[in-house]
Amino acid sequence: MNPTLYLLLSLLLFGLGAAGVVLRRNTLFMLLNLELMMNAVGLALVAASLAGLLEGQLIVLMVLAVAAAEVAIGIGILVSMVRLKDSPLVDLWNREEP
Amino acid sequence: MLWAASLALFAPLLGAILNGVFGHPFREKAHWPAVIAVGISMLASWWILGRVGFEPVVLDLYTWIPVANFVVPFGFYIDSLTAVMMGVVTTVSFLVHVYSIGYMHGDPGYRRYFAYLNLFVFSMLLLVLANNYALLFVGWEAVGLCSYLLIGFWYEKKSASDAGKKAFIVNRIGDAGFLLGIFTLFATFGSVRYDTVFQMVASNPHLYQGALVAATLFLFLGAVGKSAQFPLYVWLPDAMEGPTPVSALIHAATMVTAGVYMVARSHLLYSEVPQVGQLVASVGAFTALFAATMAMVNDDIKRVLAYSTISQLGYMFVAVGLGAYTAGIFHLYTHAFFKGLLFLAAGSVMHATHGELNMQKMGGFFRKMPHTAWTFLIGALALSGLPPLAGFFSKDEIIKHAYVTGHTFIWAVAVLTALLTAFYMFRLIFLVFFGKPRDAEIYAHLHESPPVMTVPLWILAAASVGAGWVGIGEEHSVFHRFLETALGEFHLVEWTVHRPAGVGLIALSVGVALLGILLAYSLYLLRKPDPALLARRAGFLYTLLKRKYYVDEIYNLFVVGTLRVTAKVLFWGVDRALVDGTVNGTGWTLAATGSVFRRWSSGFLRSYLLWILIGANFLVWFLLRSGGGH
Amino acid sequence: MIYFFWLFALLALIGALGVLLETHPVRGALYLLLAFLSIGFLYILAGAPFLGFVQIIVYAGAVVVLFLVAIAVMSLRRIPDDRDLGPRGFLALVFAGAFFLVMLALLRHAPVPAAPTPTPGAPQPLAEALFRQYLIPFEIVSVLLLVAIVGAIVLVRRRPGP
Amino acid sequence: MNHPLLGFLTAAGIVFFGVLGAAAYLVLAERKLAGYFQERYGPNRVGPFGLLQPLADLIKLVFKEEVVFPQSNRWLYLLAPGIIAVMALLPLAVIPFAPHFAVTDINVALLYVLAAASLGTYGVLLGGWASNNKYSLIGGLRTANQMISYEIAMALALVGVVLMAGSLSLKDIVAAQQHLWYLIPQFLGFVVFLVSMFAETNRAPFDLPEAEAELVAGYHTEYSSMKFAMFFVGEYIHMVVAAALMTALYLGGWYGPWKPGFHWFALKMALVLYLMIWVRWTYPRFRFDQLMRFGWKVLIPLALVNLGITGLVLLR
Repeated sequence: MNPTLYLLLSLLLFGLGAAGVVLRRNTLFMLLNLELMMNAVGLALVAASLAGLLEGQLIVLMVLAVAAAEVAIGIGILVSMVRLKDSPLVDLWNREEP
Repeated sequence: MLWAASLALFAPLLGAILNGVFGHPFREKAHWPAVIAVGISMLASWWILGRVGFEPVVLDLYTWIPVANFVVPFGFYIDSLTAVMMGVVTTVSFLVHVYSIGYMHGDPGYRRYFAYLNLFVFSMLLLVLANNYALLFVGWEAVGLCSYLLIGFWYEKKSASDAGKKAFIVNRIGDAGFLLGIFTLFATFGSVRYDTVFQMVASNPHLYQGALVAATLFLFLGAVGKSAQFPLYVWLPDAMEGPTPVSALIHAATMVTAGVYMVARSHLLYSEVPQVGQLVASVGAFTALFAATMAMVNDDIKRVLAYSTISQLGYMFVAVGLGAYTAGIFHLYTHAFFKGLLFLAAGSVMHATHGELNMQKMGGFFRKMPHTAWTFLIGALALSGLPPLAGFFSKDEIIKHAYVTGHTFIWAVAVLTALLTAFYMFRLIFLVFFGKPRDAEIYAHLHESPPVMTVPLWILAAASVGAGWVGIGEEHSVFHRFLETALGEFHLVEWTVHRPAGVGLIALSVGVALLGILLAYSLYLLRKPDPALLARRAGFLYTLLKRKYYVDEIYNLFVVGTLRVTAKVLFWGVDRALVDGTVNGTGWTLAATGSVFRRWSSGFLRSYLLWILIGANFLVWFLLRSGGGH
Repeated sequence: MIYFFWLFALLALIGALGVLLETHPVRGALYLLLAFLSIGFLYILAGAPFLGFVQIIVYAGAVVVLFLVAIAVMSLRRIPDDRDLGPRGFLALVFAGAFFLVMLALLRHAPVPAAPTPTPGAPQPLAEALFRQYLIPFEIVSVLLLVAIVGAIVLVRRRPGP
Repeated sequence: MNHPLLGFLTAAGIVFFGVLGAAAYLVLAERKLAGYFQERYGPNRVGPFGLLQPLADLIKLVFKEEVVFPQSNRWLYLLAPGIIAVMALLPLAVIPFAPHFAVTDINVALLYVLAAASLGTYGVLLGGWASNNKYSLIGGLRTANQMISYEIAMALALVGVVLMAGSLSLKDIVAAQQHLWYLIPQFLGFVVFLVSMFAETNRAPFDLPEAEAELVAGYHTEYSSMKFAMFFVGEYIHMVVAAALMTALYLGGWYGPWKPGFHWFALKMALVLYLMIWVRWTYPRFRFDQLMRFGWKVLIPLALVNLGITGLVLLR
């Protein structure tokens, strides 16, 4: 139950999440991965609390709240994107080469 | 004393404001506030004339510019010189004001005219009363401004507005020199106040030799500009575009004499550097002769008078140049009266002929305009320097002084100019007043000017006769002893040669004058050697004089030309290439670097994310490298 | 007890990979749900039951539901090749891996000591800290949430007119 | 090693089967009561007074024909009813039925309950989506919306109770109600909790999602036989658990005037169940927008007010 195990897992999750965000073209999956990354951070903080830093859990609460807010806005953006361009693909929003 | 001076100074200012700003109610009656203001000023000046004592009265009203050590007070410096100048300025102004009521009657700009005139009197008094060079300069500029406004009074006329501009610009050139003079004075003496400067110069004269030369030269440059000496005289003949009373007041009696007054006021500086005095005198002499020659062939009455003013100013500069400051001022004093008279008389002639100035079209005016004719004759006689009249005493004294101090060449030029002066004055008289009227139509309409114009003429005529008597007896005359307090008690310039001045000298100058008159008589009245014939034979010489030595053309070619060329060079070379170059250059380089980076931010959203990830990597890597967690 | 950790860790990884690779939106969301639940349980295992259940309630119970609702409302379909395996994708993988390795190195360099006494599970000490030392961040987060809500509403409000 | 586990399993077994039996008979009770409300008899043909009716229903449902149709995701289609049933059962683990009898007790019991409630939404959502039918999808979405909104109200009401009891564990809460049931001080909270319970269990005024008239049968339109049974039973189990929760939180659990014990607990649960059935057959159904507006603009503010009052008045 030592924290390094937790840290390892959270690193792995974070790496996967980060790769996912950049790899996927569909905004929805980017948001999903993003959430995953936020959780990975939470996990790392819990590992820290395991190592004695009680505030770790507190900060996880904060991260959680922020992530929730972020999802709300993310979904909002997703909705407007789909509403405007009928497809959640991010590349539609690239600035065309002048 | 303070009350009188400030009253004299600020009354015209008040008049100017009343007429200028609140003048609407006075429309036709604009002359009342103006004339009253100048009248008060004149009375105050006479009062001061009577009360001025031995010691100069220095009064500081308030400090105008208190900047660090450059402290410029607004104050008066009243001594006999100031008193004389104020007396001359206010008296002539008063008479011109009265004259103008008639002359300018019915002119749409009536109110504006009197406002400017009052403003001019205020500025001239300020110039004369100032107790430091900076305030003097303010008056100097204000006077220049008023002359510009009055020359270009009928601004609809293009020639008038051009003349105004020309006068202002040429004056500015002189003023620039004047300013440099003030700077050098301030640099060396640390103050611009007369009393401190004179005090320091008096205490150890040889200490500031170099600076003094520079300062006096620059100040003289200012004087040349203002008093229309050679090379900066070109604006005065054109200044005749303005109304005649203006020419009479400004371009005969007051403004042009400012230069002479300034030199006289700084006589202490000039007497320390005799070689500069030599230069002043020679410039004065040359201008006198030069202007006289041009006056001989000119057909416009006012232009002839203008050249004659330049020539008389030349005389004054000869006097002050050679250290005879009192003689200079004396000639200034007398000249103001008879030249003012001549101009006003010419104005009256113009008034009668409805603006016709060409002498060739006139003739035989004597019978129709007796007053104007007689006063004109008296003025001409005074100017030519015949014994009983004022001109003789002042001009003769200058000639004698030149001879006494051994400047024979200047003396010779002065005598020759006296001859020419007499000649062109009587040429004018014979052409205008005697002989047969050449233009019937003008002659028919001739009528004598109204008394409001002729009365001042007669007063001035009396003055030009009587003014001279004050100065009989040179050194110990009333006038000289009076001015001694201001100009004399510092040591007079010691010239090496001191030749006795016999009676012969006086006889010579009178003879020369009579010769001039005789020549004019024979040439223009009896037409023995017909002037036209003479002109043709003179050929080149005549056309040269006629075209005023092509001086304007030369200026145009050199001064204006060079300015235009340099402007072009500056425009193309500096502005286009350098300035625009750098600006566009930076713009271009920015755009170039911008485009490089633009490719990097391709607008491809997900590449941004990638870069964030890469950034994170480096961040952590850096953290690791820098000793990791502690 | 320990093998519970490996179980949930494995489940979490499966969930993460699922989200990474899955193209069907709903299935992706469910993988995420799996990951969230397993992380929740991991929290409980790590002696923070309060946190674990809050995680379950908030993430599993609300966030994923929101995703599912969004997917359903917008009827998002599966986009077959939405994975970008071009140069950028490859670079992403490389750098994700690099990040992982670098962090590992950092970890080895500064190991995290195991705590002598495992923190008690009860929420009391947590609440104590939250409302005393960390009151201000708590308030700020609440404001943040308010702003986010308003923002979301404004963002998706159907503007009248074109 | 086996001792604690064994005890845990036996308790769990008792509770599970007890609740299943209760749910079954609750169905019968509802139909009987519905009849009496409408002045008619309920089912009384099967067995004495219709007591065997649940058994009959069970047999019927089990042997019903399995309708197969193209659904979007076979797995999810099967999983959905299971989720609902399981999530409904989970809270039973922490409810203290009798003084010393509870399956288990964790100090964050209430959170555990909330977690179970929030996960319940998935059953409905996935069920609606997986049955690949527009109506069921809309039904599913609406239910999800409804459950999430009322979950907030419920949680806030619970906070009031937690504030009073000072602990999240149900055992402590019940213990704290020895002298004073929380019904009295937390009456406002109780009302909010009661209403949100109706919403959570999709019953009575809040049963819009499977409203016959509009959405045919809501999310479980496409389900038949056993799967439908799961949904149906799930709902009733959820009702029983809700009642149990209410008694534990607000009615002082197993405390009673004379001998505190399970019988008090059972009596109170029965009362609450009767109330729920009674409400179902008297009040008309909410329209969806009224439902949402009521949830957000009335219930949640009320819960907050209750929270305020508890904080200010009661805790001084």
